[in-house]
Amino acid sequence: MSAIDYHAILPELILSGTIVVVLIVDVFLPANRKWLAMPLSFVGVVATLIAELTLIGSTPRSTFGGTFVVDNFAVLFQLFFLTVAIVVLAISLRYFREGGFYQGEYYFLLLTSFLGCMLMPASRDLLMLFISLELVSAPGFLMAAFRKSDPLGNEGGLKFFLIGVLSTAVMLFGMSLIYGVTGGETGLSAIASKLTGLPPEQETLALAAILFVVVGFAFKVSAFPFQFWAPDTYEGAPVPVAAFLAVASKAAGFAGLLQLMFVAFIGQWEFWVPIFAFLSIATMTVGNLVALQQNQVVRLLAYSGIAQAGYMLLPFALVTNDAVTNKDAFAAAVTYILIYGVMNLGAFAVATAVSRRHPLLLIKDFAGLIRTAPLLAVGMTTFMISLAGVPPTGGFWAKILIFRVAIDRGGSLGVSLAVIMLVNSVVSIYYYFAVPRQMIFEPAVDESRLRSPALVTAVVAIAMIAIVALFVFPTPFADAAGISTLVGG
Amino acid sequence: MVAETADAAASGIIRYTWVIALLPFISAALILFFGKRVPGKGSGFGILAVGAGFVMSLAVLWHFVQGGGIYASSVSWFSVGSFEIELGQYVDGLTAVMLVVVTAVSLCVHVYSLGYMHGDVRFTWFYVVLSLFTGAMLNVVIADNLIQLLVGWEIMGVCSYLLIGHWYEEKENSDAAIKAFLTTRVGDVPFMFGIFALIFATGFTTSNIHEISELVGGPGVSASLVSAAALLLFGGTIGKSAQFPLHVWLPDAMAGPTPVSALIHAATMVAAGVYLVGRMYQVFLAADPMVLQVVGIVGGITMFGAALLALVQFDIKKVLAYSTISQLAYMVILMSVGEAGRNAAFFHLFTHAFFKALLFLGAGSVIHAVHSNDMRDMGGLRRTMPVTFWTFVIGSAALAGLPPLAGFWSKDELLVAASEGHEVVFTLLLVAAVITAFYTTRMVLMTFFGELRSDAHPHESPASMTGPLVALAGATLAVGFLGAGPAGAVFFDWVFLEHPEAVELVPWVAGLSIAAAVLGVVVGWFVYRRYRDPDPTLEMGGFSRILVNKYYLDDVYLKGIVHPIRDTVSAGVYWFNQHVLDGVVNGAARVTRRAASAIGWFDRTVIDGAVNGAGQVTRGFSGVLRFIQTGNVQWYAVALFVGVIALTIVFVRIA
Amino acid sequence: MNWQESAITITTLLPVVGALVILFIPPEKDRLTRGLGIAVTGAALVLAIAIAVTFDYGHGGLQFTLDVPWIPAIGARYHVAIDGISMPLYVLTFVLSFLCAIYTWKYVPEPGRTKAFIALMLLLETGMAGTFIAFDLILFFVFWEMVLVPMYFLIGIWGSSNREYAAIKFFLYTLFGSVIMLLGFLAMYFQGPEPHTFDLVRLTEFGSAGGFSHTFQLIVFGAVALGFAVKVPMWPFHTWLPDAHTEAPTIGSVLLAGIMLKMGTYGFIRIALPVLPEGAQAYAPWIGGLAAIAIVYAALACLAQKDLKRLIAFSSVGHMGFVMLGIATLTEIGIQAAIFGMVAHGVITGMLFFCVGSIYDRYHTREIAVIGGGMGQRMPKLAGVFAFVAIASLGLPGLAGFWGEVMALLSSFEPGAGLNVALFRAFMIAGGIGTILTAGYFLWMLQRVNLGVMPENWREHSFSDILTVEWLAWLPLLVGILVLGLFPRLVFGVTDNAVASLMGLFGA
Amino acid sequence: MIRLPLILIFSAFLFSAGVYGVLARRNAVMVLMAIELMLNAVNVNLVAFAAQLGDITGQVFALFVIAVAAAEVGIGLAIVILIFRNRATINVDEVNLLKW
Amino acid sequence: MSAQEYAFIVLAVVGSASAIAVVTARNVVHAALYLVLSLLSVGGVYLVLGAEFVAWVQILIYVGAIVILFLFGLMLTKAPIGRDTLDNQRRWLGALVGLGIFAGLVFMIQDAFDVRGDAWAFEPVQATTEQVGSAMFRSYILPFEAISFLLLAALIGAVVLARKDDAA
Repeated sequence: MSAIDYHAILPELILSGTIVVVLIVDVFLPANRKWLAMPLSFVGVVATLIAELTLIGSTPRSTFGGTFVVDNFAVLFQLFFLTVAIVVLAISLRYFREGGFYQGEYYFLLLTSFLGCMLMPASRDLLMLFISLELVSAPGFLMAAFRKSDPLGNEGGLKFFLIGVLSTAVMLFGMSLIYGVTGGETGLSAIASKLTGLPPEQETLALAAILFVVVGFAFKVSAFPFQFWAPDTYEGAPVPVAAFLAVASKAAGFAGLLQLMFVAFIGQWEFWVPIFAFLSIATMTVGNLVALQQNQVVRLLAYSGIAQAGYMLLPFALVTNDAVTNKDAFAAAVTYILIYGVMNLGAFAVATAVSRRHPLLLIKDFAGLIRTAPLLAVGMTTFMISLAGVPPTGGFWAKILIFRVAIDRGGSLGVSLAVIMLVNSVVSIYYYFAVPRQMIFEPAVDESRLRSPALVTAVVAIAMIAIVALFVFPTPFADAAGISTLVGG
Repeated sequence: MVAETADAAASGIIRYTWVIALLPFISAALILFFGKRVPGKGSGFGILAVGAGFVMSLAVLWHFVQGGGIYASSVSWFSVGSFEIELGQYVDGLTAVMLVVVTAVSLCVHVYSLGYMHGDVRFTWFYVVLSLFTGAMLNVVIADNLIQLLVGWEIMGVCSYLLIGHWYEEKENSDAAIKAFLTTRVGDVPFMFGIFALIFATGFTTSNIHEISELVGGPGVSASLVSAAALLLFGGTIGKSAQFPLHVWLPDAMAGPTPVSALIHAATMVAAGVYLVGRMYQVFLAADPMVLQVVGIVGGITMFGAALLALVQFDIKKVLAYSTISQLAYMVILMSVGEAGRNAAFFHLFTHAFFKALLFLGAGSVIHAVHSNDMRDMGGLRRTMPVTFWTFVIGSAALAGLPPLAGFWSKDELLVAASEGHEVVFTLLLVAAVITAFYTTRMVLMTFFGELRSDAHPHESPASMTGPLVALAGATLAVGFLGAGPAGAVFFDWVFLEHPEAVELVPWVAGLSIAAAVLGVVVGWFVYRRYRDPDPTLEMGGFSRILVNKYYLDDVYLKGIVHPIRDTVSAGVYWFNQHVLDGVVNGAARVTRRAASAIGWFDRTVIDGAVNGAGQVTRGFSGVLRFIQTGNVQWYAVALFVGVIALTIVFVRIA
Repeated sequence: MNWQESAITITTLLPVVGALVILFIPPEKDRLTRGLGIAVTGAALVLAIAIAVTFDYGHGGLQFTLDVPWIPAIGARYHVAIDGISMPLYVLTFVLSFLCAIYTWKYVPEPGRTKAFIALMLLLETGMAGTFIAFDLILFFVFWEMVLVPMYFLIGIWGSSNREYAAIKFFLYTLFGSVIMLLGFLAMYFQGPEPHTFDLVRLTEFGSAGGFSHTFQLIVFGAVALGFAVKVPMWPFHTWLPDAHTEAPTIGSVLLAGIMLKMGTYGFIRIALPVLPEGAQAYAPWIGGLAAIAIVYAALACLAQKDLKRLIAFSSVGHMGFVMLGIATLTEIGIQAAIFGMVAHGVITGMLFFCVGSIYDRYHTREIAVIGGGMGQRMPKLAGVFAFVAIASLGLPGLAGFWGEVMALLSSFEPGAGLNVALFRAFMIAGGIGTILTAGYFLWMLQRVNLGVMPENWREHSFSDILTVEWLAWLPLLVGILVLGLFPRLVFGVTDNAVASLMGLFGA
Repeated sequence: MIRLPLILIFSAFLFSAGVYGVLARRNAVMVLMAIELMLNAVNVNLVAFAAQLGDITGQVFALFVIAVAAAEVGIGLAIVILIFRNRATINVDEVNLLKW
Repeated sequence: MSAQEYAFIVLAVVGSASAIAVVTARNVVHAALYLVLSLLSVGGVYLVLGAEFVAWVQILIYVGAIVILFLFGLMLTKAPIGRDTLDNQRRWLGALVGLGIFAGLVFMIQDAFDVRGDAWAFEPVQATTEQVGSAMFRSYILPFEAISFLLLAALIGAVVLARKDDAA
């Protein structure tokens, strides 16, 4: 047993320390100073980020008996999660200060959840994945119900919790079976090699087990038919929490899913590729069609997020036994997830700001925003355009990269998937543009200037610039995704 | 890159014939931009330009009188692929004569309008268009290629439109203008296709008239193509020269100021159609003989139809208009009988320009005096307007074909040409001559004889108007002799460089011609020596009714074509656009929304529980209701497990 | 970076830079904003003219090329260049934008917000100009889409009463088209030469050498053509156009009609024909047929219009029908005619929309029946200009509108090799009938607007004839209409070499 | 000697019973109990495999699952209690609810 | 069949029956008590399988803590009693789904592991607590630390959610 590589877990250590400090300090803070937990968390996350940055270039690092590996993939996702953490913290400050929440506990839970996110991409072991997933989810259940006095919030939390626990149970059942059929393996690559040599009579059970494991993550990324919780939960949750769930939690789910499918279960691709094709199609279609009906922005974003998850699942359905294809598919999925994160966070940031005046966040509450808060409106328009995949935005490239892999490498299945995704994208334009339409063409009930917290404004501006910049020059993200690959070296 | 196919003797002014055509364009621009700021309100530019053009035209004609050769030159205008479009001049005797005619009549009209249009609100504008028209017409005359010709041709059409609608405050006038433009355009489109056919025949290299003329007779070009081209070209003639069935615009065009009628709708533009056939005569000759038969038949129908219509008109200008149509038809018929006929037609074109311009200007003078076009409001004007009267009589005599006036000689040429082997044509011409003489007499008698039938105070027109009348009367008296056999028929020498064949006075032909004219005049005299109300021409029962209604052609066009297209078909098309085409677009949107709402309904109602279905409407209540309905998360759970089972069954079994 | 390499990039992107600068001007500095708009578009125009002047017209190929890697992940490159086909449209873009900027000096439509208005206009300018110089399909698409958004806002914010519907319809319809087009591009990319490329030059070489299978060409040409056809718009995909035009502010209509529609036809000439020649052959009769229908149909629809602007909008459908007919013949004359037709239509219809805008500005209505005629009496200059442009639009020789039409019809007398001659002659006849109908509706329109006596209710109203700023914005166009009519060489001479080398690809 | 499949079937039974409970029970606490049955099924599997393979990991895994289950129960009950409290106040606070 | 197997079967039957009782009982407190029985049976199975430490943890945590929690929860929420209020209308669907899953699992298990034969019979070996401990603190120290955060979060979060707010 080799020594622990403390550098590899340094970010997690700093984050853990921050969590403890936040928890302790909170106890001593007077009620009107509870918000100070946020700057404290902020400093901690920034410190974590710095620590994370020191890892760049010194990868891969493996520790804890190979159950924890910090490679490019992990670093990329960890950097992403930390950035998301900073953003979520930024948009939380005012929201939680003004909303009468338990602030210290919130930041504690949020950071704990992010700790789970940080662990996820580095976990190369079923047990680690399970714990990471739970560490992401459990505080999530609690945060989702954080609007204590609001039945909507409670209800969202309960649904999230129940479906979450159920899917966890299914996943664990699957993991237990895999543990059994592989002869006691929990490491991902060990599983991969064991699974390919199974006696034929055990294959059916193994495949079912794989499916069960996928369910746990499909819930997390809100894939059909495991997505029903998402809209209710997002709507009921505090807006920054919804942002967290829609971006970090979902990305964590994908980080886990990517490792499972591209490493542990890669040998069974012929089995699960059609499943992912189905999941992808069903998820994007259901998400888009139901989104058309929405009149509340967070709910709209929830369904949009479901649809987007469908797009992100598409590259999974392109996997073959060809390493180059898999690498491309992997890169496309990762790029999409990253770009999705940027644009979705931006949208939620705008929603956070608007919720100060219109807590219900109906679409019609956005009317006239171009006059009451021009920056927010322009930003929101950009994010919506980007989510729709329309140039000139990064969302366009995100889609194009998936199309490219699908058509170039996916054969006839890939082309059909691309066409379905395309049709979906076109449909999605209808509802994505509903928001800008309100903001720009409709008169506001209250035409007075809507003041947005400085941090939120900054987030919106940066995300907006990033989205447009990504359109002109998407190379960094695409490249980062390319080198982060778990497959093909 | 001036290409010259010049006679060695070509010298001096003839090289610059194009300047004649250019001058009016320049004056049009000058009048447009500076007209209002100079004395004479710009008319001076026009008169100067056309006057200079007239003098130059005479000089060019002199070149041919002296026996000079043809001169042609061109510059490249632009090219499209292999197709070279040039700007060129082709100056032969015919060109020279036409130049003289156009500039002369235009000059007269320019001068005449000083008086006639005096005080008009758009006096300057009138001169702009007049100049522009003159330029366009001259361009048609000198053009050495069909594209250039087409350009001039269409600009003339627009000018005609603008001038007919000059007094656009009256809807009738603007209606007439539109009618004129559209009707001629109906002819112009086939004309354009005819040009295409000829350009195609050259392999899309050129539209040069003379190259085409040489080409069409040759073996490289299919006869059917040439025949089609000839027929299509003739479409242009039908439109521009107001031949049946497109003649309907010309009488209405009389809504324009009278000098315009004189210039455009009598002397020049309408003759361009005939000129075109003459210019492109090689094409017609190379075509199937059937084509020229068609030309003759169209001419025949027009000649008679128009002459008869002239009988029942009371508007003096409309009488002249129908007579113009009829006279143009004369020329068209002549075109159909071969080269000799073509020559005769040109001569008639030449003389007709003068006397018809004279008649129109005279009529204008009368109208100016009595402020009415209606001959029933006139009468006895020979006493108050002597100059107008005498010049008008000279013009009328020429129209009626009385010797020794221009009309007689040219008509005689027609008859001579027709007498040789074209008996039917010959007879038709004679009958038409009788009718022509009759309605001319009717017109003169109703206008100038008897007593004034309105309370106007007529007086002789100013010198600016009578001057051109006298000049044109003089020309009418003189030009006839140019083509008169006894006088040597020098016209044909000038125009065709060589004496094509002996143009001589054939006594029996001349006799018949005189007899026909005299017959018409005498009958007219007997019928109209006293003013009769109602007019006897209206008392011929159904025949009169048909004539008064212009054979119902206008009704057919208007009610059968124009109104249905303008009102019904267009509305139908637009309905189709809005409801069918746009309906598909909107329908697609609706279907998408429906599908969405169906799935949304499914999601809310079946999945999310019945209670939540109503939740979208009242979100607040929905929240409460959903809370009570905690169980509905179990539907999510059902979906989860059913999903797992289904996926397992479907995919694990497959694997 | 020398002039050759950087010129078109600088020129094309200059307006966007200007838009960014304008965003930082305080909103109350209204005049400054407008002045800057004029200055930026003016500077861009000067550069564009400089490009036109230094262009080597004796040379049929691409010039001012800049080809650098852009998005290596998918092999997209920043490849811009200009040739004889692009040049007239490129310059026209800057001319019209400049004139629009001048017009904006006086007229910013309700609800004001000059800053945003001008910034969007500048953005639009870059998008349009970029489309004409892009030689990479992705770059082309990017510019193509870049046009969509500003125009959506121009219609949606500054439009008239039903603007929202029109804006959304415009956006979705053209977006729908462009998505299908993008599919086509991707198909070319994936089926094209190895390594896969979006580079138009390479795809053209590949395609014209028969690199794409016949079936592939049929399918992909259909997709690409659909995208372009929506933009043109070809019948029956035109229904967005009348709505968009009717609701758009004057500037929007001018740029929409003047340039944006040409992006579609340009796409046919630049991309669809050379890369997919067999597809073009197969589709040409259909395109020609739709074009012929469009000509007659649009003219008939025009006759039914009660709204002046809608009438002009429908007339665009007809005129673009002539352009498409020219393209469909697949002949050198036809394509040259098409390019000429595009330029002429840009100048003429742009000018018509200016006129209609000014008429609306004076009457505050576009209903022909409400205007009621008699404009010639009270505003002789405006009426005269309107009549002049209308007559130019109906194809009077000597003015710009004529050459495109007549050459398109001429080319359909004898279409390119392999096309059914009788069929195209039938199209030609339909086109001929269309010209008659076109004359009919324009003259009828003039009669109802310009002519007659001004109705009672307007008599007391004070009208001003053409203002100085209007003259400034219009004169270049009016002169252009005349000059293009008199010296068609200005366009034909520029396009000649480029079209000839294009036709070389067809082996014709 | 003990046959592995029997244990697995026992586990499957527990799991299925849990599923039934989750779907059929109306009371949230009862649903939580059913979930516990499912998690126990997992543990039975893990321990059985561990025993059969002579591998300790399965037992460790099971311990983790137990710990997580405990945490989940705590969270679940907290949410249930929260909901119960709000529901009890729903009737009186309906007007307040409409603020949302 | 060995003695171990007999012991197992007895325990399994008891566990299964009480599991059924848990999900069908009309009285919530009864259900909780059946759950105790079921969990105890499972603990017994662990003992049979030689997983002594896990068994004690099972009994301690589940029976000692979790069930108590449930009972508190039931009392706090004053849960009503009786099938109509405890079960919803979908219980037949639930039964169907549950049976379906069971059938499927059994089918696959007997596919993978021959139920009747002895190929998959094994002799359970006692795993010592020490073994478990060393595995946990050597290989799985990281998840162990992580789960401590999880428990902490659950604890703090649950308190926050469940506590009665004074003002809000």
